[in-house]
Amino acid sequence: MAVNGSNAGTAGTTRPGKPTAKYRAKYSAFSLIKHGLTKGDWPRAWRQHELRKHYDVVIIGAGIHGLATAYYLATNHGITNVAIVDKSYVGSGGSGRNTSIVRSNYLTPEGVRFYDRSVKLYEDLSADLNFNIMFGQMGHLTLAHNDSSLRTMRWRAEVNKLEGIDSEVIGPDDIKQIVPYMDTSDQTRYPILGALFHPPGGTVRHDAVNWGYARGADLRGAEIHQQTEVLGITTDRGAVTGVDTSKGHIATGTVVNCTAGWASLINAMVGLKMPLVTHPLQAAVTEPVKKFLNAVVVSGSLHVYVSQTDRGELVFGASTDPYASYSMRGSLEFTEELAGHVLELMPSIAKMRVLRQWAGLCDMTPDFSPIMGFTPVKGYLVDVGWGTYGFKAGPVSGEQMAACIAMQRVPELISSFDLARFAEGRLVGEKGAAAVGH
Amino acid sequence: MPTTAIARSPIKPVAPVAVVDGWEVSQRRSTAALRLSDQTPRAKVMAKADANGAFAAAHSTAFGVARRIGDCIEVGSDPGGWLTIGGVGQASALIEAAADAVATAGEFVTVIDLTHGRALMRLTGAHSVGLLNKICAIDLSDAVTPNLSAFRSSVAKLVTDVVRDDLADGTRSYLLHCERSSGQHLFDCILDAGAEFDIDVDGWS
Amino acid sequence: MAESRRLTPQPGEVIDRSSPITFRWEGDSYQGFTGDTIVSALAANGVDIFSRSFKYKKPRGVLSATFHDPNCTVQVDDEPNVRGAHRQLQTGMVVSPENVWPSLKFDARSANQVVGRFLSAGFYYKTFMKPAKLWPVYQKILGRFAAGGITRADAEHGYYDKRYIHVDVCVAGGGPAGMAAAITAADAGKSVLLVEEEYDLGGHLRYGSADELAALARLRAQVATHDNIEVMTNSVVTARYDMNWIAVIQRQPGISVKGHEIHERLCKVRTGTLVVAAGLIERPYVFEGNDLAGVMLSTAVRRMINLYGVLPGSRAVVLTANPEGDACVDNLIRVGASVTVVDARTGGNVVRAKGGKRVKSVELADGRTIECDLVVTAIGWTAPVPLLNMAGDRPVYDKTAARFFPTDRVAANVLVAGALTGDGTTSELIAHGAAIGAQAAGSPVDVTALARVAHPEMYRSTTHGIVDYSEDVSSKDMVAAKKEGYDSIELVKRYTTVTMGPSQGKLESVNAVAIMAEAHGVKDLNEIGTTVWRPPYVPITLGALGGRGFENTRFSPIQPWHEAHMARPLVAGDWIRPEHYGNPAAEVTNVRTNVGLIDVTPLGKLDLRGADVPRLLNLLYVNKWLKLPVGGVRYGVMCAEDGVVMDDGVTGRLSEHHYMMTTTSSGAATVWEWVENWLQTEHPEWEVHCTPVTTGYASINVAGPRSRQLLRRLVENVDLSNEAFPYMTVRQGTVAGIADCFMWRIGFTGELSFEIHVPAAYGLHVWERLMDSGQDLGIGAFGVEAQRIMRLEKGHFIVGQDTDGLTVGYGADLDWCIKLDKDDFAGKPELVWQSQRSNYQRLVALQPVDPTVVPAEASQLVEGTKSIVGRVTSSRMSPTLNRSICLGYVEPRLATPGTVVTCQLPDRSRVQLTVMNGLAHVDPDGSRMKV
Amino acid sequence: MISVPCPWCDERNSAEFRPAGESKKRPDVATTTPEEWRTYLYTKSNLADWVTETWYHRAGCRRYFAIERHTVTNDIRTSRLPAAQIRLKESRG
Repeated sequence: MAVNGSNAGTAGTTRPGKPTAKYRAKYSAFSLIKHGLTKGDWPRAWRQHELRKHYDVVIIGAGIHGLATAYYLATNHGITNVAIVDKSYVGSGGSGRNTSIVRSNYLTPEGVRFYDRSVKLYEDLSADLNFNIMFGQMGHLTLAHNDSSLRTMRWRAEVNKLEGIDSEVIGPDDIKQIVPYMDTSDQTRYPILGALFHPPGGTVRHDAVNWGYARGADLRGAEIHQQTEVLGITTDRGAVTGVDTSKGHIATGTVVNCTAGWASLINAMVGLKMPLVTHPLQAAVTEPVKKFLNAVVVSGSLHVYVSQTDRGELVFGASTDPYASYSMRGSLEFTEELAGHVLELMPSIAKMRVLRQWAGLCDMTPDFSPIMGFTPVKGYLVDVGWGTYGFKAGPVSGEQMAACIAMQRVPELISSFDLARFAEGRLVGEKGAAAVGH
Repeated sequence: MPTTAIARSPIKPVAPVAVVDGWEVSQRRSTAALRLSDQTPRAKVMAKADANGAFAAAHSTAFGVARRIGDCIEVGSDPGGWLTIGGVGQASALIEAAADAVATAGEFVTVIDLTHGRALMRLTGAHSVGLLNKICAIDLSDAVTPNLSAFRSSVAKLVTDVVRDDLADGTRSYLLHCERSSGQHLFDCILDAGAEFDIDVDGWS
Repeated sequence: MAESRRLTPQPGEVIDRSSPITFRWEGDSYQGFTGDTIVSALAANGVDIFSRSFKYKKPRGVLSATFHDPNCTVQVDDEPNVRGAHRQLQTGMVVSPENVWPSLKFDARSANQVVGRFLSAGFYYKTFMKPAKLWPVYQKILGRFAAGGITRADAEHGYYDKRYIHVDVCVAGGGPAGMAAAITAADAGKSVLLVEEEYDLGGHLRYGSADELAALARLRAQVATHDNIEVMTNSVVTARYDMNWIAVIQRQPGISVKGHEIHERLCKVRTGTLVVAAGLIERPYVFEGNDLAGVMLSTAVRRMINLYGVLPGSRAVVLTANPEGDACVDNLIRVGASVTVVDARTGGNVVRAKGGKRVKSVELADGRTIECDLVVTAIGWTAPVPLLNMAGDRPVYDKTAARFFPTDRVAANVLVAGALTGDGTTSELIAHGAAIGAQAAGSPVDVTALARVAHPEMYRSTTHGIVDYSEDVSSKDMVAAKKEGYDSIELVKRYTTVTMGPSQGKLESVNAVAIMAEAHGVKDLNEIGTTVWRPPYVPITLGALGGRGFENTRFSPIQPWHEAHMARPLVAGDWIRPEHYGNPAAEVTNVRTNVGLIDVTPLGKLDLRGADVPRLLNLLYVNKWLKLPVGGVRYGVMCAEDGVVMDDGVTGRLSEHHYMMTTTSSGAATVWEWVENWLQTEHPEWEVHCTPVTTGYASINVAGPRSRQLLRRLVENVDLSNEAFPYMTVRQGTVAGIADCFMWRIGFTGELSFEIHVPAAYGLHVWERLMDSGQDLGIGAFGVEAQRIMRLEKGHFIVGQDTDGLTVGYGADLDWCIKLDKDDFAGKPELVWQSQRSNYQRLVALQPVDPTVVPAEASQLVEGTKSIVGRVTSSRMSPTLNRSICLGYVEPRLATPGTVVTCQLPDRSRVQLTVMNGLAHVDPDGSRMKV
Repeated sequence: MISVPCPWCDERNSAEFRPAGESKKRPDVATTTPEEWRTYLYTKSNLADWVTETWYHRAGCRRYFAIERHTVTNDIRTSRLPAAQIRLKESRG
């Protein structure tokens, strides 16, 4: 294992060239005005580097998980001799394609604690990163259209309360108060019986989070290598020795797989198979209209979730496509189903237009929980199995994976997400009431 | 309260209503160019056997096609499944008829009466194609689905058996056939899709 | 109101001057003609400004005069974001500008123009970070700047529907090439769908010369003669998906349904070949002031003059780099405008335009400044390649022709015709389209490629200007973003939002790429690449995408009776069931004392026939089935391969090789597929035929001490005595005159009960006869709620409520049922291993110490402040025991009868529950049901 | 909407089917180990390549069958009966 205290200590100084004063330019209203007046250029948010021969840690995937891992390796553990490699640009995968919903109202105590930590990190992230991620905690509604989903909502609410999370089951009238456009009458095909209301839930600007972490990691010495594709991982006697990339070989003792939908392809490079299936998740955005929706609305039964951005667009997501695929081309049937269901909830917006649809890749696990930590291959760690909830877990995953790498043991917060649980039949309880729930 | 047994279709009959052959049916007569009528009272008997076995060989009706036998129509509705649609009250007769074939087949064959388990309706008129194109993704051109072709697919998001059974005068006509409790839903969806073509409900005859 | 700008009748104009239309704009009444667009009618009335820009709130006028004109988006009645330069005028339209506050003429927020230099792209990422608690306030202010129109909570949904189309050839684009392609394909006998975005076929010929108009007339005539060509105008091919699945949006198809005009119709086309003949889109030029009202594209000017007879300006400066620009000059001169020609081909250029609400002068590269009210640019074209992009192509830039061209990477079943592939005269375009049409029809033809005529590369002048009009993104913003490291086209797109707006990059994309190339100092645009175009090509209403609702609704044959007796409807998936008839508790008591009827028709039923049925049952259920006698009925539980409880129900043996399996209502479809899965993929050699007959029978449960007494009055040829027809057996007979009924004695309610299955068409008849005959016995109907209470009193779990996605067999107290000594059954290995563990929660009966407290279902069982040790899964007040009763899960160490556990209620108060012995609260030994 | 070739019904829209995932052989329950069984239950190859999958024609002939589909292009190159049925056919000649 390449990373140890001493190594980490020196890692920060091994990198060429200290950040320049200009490079450190801090973002603020003042600096905005200054640049406005002087018409000076802003420094690069993150820099370009020549790929070096050795890094203590190589993180595959410059999405929120990979970038956050690098950021916390540097800030929490002083490990800065780190490369984040990506076959495309920063945030080109799921991190830039998700619907950027943040919440912690999960079903199991371990899930709730984990995602609550993420929400807490998100709450301070703009200040920590000196980059406004626009976290709007407008509140999150998960609708129930039948007894069993209402029961599940209460189950989540009760577990949430015991974990100190603000969640409550509310009735149709309260829902109408929060979302006046919602048809809460009993005249619909699937009347709304109630909802799980989660005030701390909301949305962020996903690109801002990616860029903020990228800038923060870069500022602290980690190197971001875009357009650098991993072609193979070299091992010796069951331990990682390096990574072959499209820009050359890197020697390293620690590789972290943060590639979400593509995780199985990276796993295969070290001969590992995991309970992962890659499904496209479709999303869409409408033309902007004046703000009318002031909460994130989710309906598991109708397989839809929707929120409105500050720009006035409605952002939609649905359940994943029914068959495994690495295609991000988008499919029509998804938008049809989605629109139909959205209009069942809010019939009056039929004349709004869908502007764009796209797909992201989700690495689904059988128990709707991630796979995090060490693997049978020494020095090869995974932060995968993120399915449809990877973005909201980005900060806490980065923090915990960084701790896992630096401490060489699995932090308690992610201990139930180990790979061995499947072979040992210890699936995580989120499967207990699995439904769409973004 | 009538004590004589009345059989009812899942599709509410439009007035005037009468009991014919023990079934409550609509007596409405429509001459509209595009008509939909409830045919649920007709007998429906399913025979099942190995798709490639002796019974199949003895039956000339292949999967995906229909054949007129007297006033009955035999449909190759499943691989190894043959649905016969006959007149009202003919079910037991059809089962007996099949029984002989079963006996001679010398293989595992079963026959089951589905009369009560299915809703059946007939859509007739030149615009039936345009109507079905709004709720069914199957290509209804002569090249793909000629007269007396049969398929099962999704119609108005409901799994439905469709048999093209044009009238003697060549008028386009389809028999549509689904699980009983969804009959009213399918009937309503067809009427909704047909409104554009001034569809009308025709009674039982 | 300003003076009229309507010209004398023009050749090829599409307006009907004999048919005036009155409409409203900003509260005032205006008049236009049939065939006018909203914008052409307003322009004819002297209106210059139709919107305010997104960020700086600058006044905006006509740019392209097409659907994708970013400056002409308006609100029409309750419809937001209507494309005013495309939507035809209709009588009584109430049109208002969007994105203005308080008014179009004066927008308070236009102060942003002054502070603009501080609002560089992405400025919001750089501030408002602290204090965090103030962000919501900032966020509200930013929200004020949201573009777009307004929606209303009470707006009409309107009428939308869909249609499937199967054709041999689908042609996207009804210009000369597209029309020619359709004609030759149709000549070859192919079925053709010809889709045109404008209201008429013709493309650029429509506003062309006399020769072009003549050619158009000939093409239209030929199209009309083919009845195997379906023409859709005001329609767009919005996307191409895998395997040539094509989405076509038909706007206002002019079809009336039940008094509603269809607003939009989504057509889903499966086509053999897709011919893309989308033509070219004129590209704006980037220079200071290029977004002033009065700065237009040459095609916009020609459209205004030739299609609508509107004079866009009287003192024009035309920057032209191509013949289309020259044609625009001719058009302007023809209608009496004074024109200054600036020829880019001989070095002429525009540096900046100046003006306020409208352009007043323009500064040229040669130093001249010319007073004018119209600046026209004709500096090149954008190839609309999205459909090709969706078909796998990555178009390549050609420096000589100064635009992108398709490559052979495009899918084999997609062909490209016309100007997308090169330049040509009208006849050359027609010839090319014809050849491609023949190719689409499968005829082997040599296609003569169109030439690529040299065109100056013109993207940005020496000044900075707007690149994305709908997003207010300037070339300066993009250069700054690049310097900040957002240096790939995808990053700069996301950072500045260039091309992300309602015009979807149709006008801006190539300029954006060129600006990036310039910023990177590269000459070849290919080094920058293009952004990936995503569907749809034009925005589609949610209504059209949603179409008509087809949510299935299933009813039992007895539904008319339920409705007549005020049953409260319960939505149970597809089914609508009676939840109760007013008083569920009374319904329970009536069943326990007299006799009740419940309609259980939705209960899943599978007819199983064949010699191997017992082996199938033995494989599906955790218990044993090989010895079930004819006439016997047995309860069974199914587990999935992971050992998780999947479904339960009773199965009876009607005759030697004939069984009837019942499943839960919600599980019916799943179990059927599960059965077929085993038969088809594991044991095809077995002799079993499985037929779902759920709704072939109306199922009526007759329950209560007097049920036998009632049935004796209606059942023929079956001895109903306990000896002849004991508990857990099945008999076939005649009920109320209906033969072929079967009935079994089971006890879900815990009372003596007979479940009668009647041929469905007679369901209502039998139900009514039972009700009729039972009056003196105190018969009453009971609903799902009463049934739930009674089964809870009996401690029967409900799969999915008292079990969840992780409840493995033994956890649900199924020890008595699971037979591990069977060779094989679904999920056996997991159950074997579970039987060797003890660390799983147990299903137990619970009773609140305070009998008046009914804990909400899903209340958690806790120890200390937060440690969860179980939960309540079912909970009701028992009318029979007159106390609250529950089922729930507890940690194994707490499962011992008599243990008292703590339950936290939703209001956070806590109550004590006692763990009971066995699951049944009422009549544990089942004596009541076995009489 | 991709089009799926059903061995019985020919090309149909994918919405008519229920994809049942990668085809797998069920281990012998008499001899299986937790590792083997749970690999059967949970582990997937999840290749970006040609994979053999089981599909069920829910809205059509209600038959299970196997296809080879490419998970990047979604192209489908073969469609056949389930392995067990093919074995049975062969055994019966």
